[in-house]
Amino acid sequence: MTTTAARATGAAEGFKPWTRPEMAARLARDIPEGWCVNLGIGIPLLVSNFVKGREVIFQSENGIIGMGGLQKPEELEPWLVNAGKQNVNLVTGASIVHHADSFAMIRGGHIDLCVLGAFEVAENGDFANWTTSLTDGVPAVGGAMDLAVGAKRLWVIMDHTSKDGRAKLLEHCALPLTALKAVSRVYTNLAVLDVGPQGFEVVDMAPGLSMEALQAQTAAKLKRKAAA
Amino acid sequence: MTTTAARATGAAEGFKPWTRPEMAARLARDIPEGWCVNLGIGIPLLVSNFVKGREVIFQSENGIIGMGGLQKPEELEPWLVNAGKQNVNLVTGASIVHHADSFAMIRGGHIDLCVLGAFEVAENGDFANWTTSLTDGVPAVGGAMDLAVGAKRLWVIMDHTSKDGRAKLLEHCALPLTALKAVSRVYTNLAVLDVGPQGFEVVDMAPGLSMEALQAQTAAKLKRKAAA
Amino acid sequence: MIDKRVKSIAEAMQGIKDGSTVLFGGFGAVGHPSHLIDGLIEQGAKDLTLVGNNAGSGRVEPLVRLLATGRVRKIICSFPRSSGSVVFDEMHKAGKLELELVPQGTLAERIRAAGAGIPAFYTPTAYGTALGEGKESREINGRMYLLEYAIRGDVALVEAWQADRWGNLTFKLSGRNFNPIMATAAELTIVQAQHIVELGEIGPEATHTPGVYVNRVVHVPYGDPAPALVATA
Amino acid sequence: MIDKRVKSIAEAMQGIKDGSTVLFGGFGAVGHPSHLIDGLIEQGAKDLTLVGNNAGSGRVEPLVRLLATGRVRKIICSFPRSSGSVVFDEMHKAGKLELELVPQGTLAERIRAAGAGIPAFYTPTAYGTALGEGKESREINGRMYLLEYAIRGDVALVEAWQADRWGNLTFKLSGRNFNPIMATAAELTIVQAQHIVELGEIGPEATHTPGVYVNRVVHVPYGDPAPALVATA
Repeated sequence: MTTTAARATGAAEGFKPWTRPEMAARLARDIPEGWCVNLGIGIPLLVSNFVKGREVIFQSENGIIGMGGLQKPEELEPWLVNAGKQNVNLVTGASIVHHADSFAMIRGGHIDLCVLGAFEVAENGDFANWTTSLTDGVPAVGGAMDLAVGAKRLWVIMDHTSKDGRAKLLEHCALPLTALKAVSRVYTNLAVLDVGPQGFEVVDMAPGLSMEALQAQTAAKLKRKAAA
Repeated sequence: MTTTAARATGAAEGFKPWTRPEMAARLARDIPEGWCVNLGIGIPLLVSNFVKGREVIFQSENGIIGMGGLQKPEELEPWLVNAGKQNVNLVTGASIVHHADSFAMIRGGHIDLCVLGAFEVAENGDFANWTTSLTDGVPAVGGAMDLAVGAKRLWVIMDHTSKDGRAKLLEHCALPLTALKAVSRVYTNLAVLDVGPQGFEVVDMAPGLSMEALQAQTAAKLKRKAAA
Repeated sequence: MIDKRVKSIAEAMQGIKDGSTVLFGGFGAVGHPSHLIDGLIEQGAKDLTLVGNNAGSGRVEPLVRLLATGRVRKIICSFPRSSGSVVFDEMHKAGKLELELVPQGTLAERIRAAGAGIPAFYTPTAYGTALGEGKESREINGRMYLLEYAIRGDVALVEAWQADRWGNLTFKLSGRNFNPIMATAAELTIVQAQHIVELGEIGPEATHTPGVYVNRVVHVPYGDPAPALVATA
Repeated sequence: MIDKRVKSIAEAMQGIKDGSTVLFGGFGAVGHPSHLIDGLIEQGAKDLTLVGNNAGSGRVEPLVRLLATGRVRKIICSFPRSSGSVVFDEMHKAGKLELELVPQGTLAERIRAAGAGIPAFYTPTAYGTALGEGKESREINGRMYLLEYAIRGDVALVEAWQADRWGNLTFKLSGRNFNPIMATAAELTIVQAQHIVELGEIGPEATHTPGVYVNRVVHVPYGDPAPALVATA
């Protein structure tokens, strides 16, 4: 990673990166009514705040189909938790299944979309989000690998670069992979990118950002998405 | 089969074979309280009439755990059928599952006993009960093969010989097999036999029947079961 | 608003292509989506592969009439032959209908596997029998198993007791049988439901099939299956 | 009369042998049979292999105290590490606790397979990753899969909402999670139930786990799991 990362260092200037809620809202815009969506822990969970007015069904891998928002203190139901073990509500029409049935739904391609965070995404759709090291400390994997290969499509939402300014969009992942050729779209604080047959295709950019500036933050070759 | 069958022809004389209800009652005597039992179509179904006073749970492979008797006309519930598609009742405590869950229960070894009819049983526990010919007409198999390998134990209940007097207890089956080394006990109109490591062991005989007469109806070597 | 309800059986059956594999629920008459089968006859798709437990009885019921159209190339089932399976018997004997005979539990598990993203699994059922011939086998922990592959459908035809606009379903008693697994294993799952209920009426812990598995729901309040006090198969 | 109810946790835990593989339900605290885990500490079996989703948090909860006894040789789970998994981290780092890390869906399916008499199956999950290394792989219809084996328990520890004397169970909301599959996959399934109800009270279509899977039921009306408004893992 060190060889390619050099190209991506240097602070972004002269534009306004999207905030996390803006990233989540931008992603939510692309979810049509009726999809069944699994949101990973962290930034992905914010997406559920931005689909108001459309019926989107949120699945949680611990067996909830039709998850609502976080519980308010006055509506506490401790027997309902999401995959992040936060107390959540059910929406009208929700149902509950056991873990094997829940992952049968996931692995069997019945989830229209899974949204996950990531450490790295490669231009062929490989991605890494479960551990930064196999030797240092104890990794945990949860359901990420199952979701990544099982959902009909996988979108990643993450900052465009790491906290120390290294590129997270790469030619090849350096970290232990979560799944191969799984990611079809990436939403960052700088851009929206499709993973096309020839690599990353820029669909959208934060206001004021140039392709050149975006390329400088990215360790894989970018091209503009052809108009549909 | 013709070579061994010759030994078994000739009508049984000088004793009283068990009737079908007697066979079923004899088998039922050996079912302890609390077992979960799957009964095949035909003679096996009679067994359920002879466990009164004991709680035995009857499973039907179409997804019923806790099947009761046949419905009387005045209690008709057309949405309840057994594996033979007869309308049956549920007992208190019954539950319903779908077909994959039902056969998961069967294949996973959760049924204590399966009772099936058979055309032939071999002295090593092989048996044949699903078709008399693979070429003549269309065979049907249903759940017999799954039950035979899945249940904790398989007992066969059948007449000792065929209608035309040929032996059904054999050294080797001639008909297409349902399962290998699956039968542990056989209840016939003449005897009760364990399938032991060295072949058939006679546990019980119809009143007045001699070992010699029983052997004459059987195309495999019999020995007496050693007292426990 | 998600609304999977359609107004007619004809609308429910739209788009089924020639050459489709069609899964259908039911164990005999109970839970069998006979009105949708009728709709499939009307719809006209041909060169079909059917997957279900039975091959029908008599000459009147929709499944038998579908076979009689000659538009079914193959049937995959566990119990094609019953006392009344005359049409199946005739057509199969005449070489007009291919049969893949599958033990009932293996059939159920192969369908469940397709719905669960499991392409193949090992099972002890049928090892050493004529139905295991030609299949890959393997010893695992000292026991022999066959490798069996998932059966995926293009279309699943399902009969439910209750359905809501999301396609959440319940099944009545032994009408459940193959229906929930068929619903999971096809690209297009079509449901005939006895009762259409409001969203939320079924309840999160009473739902047998989450609506995620369902594409279209049509209201067919046909009542009860024929009673069958006498064993047929 | 079938009566699987036992009077105490100590009675429920009788006969668990050293070297046992112990499956436990729960997703975090919800549906986790913590009183039975406590009972396992009391009971004293050692050289255990534990199978569940998590490895516990903090230093007080029974699962963590069980690890701390040193009587657990190995844990098979998907999410051992959370913000509070200090005891697991320490013991694993010190080489005192072996870990088999399994993706959550593969873990669930391997347990379900054990209960269903499926010794092994193919799954796309983890193919090409570090967790797939050393595993047998196979191409089926153009996609690569890993062969995964069933995980069978000697003992399953389950938390239920309702139980009757046959061992029929219901689970409350997301307390269901791993509990139904754990119940199917062990020689000895022990249940702690919040409510003991009369036979028939649950109803044939409301039963989540048929009593056939259950060996012992003990009444533990402990109330609600701790609320967790803040994400922990």
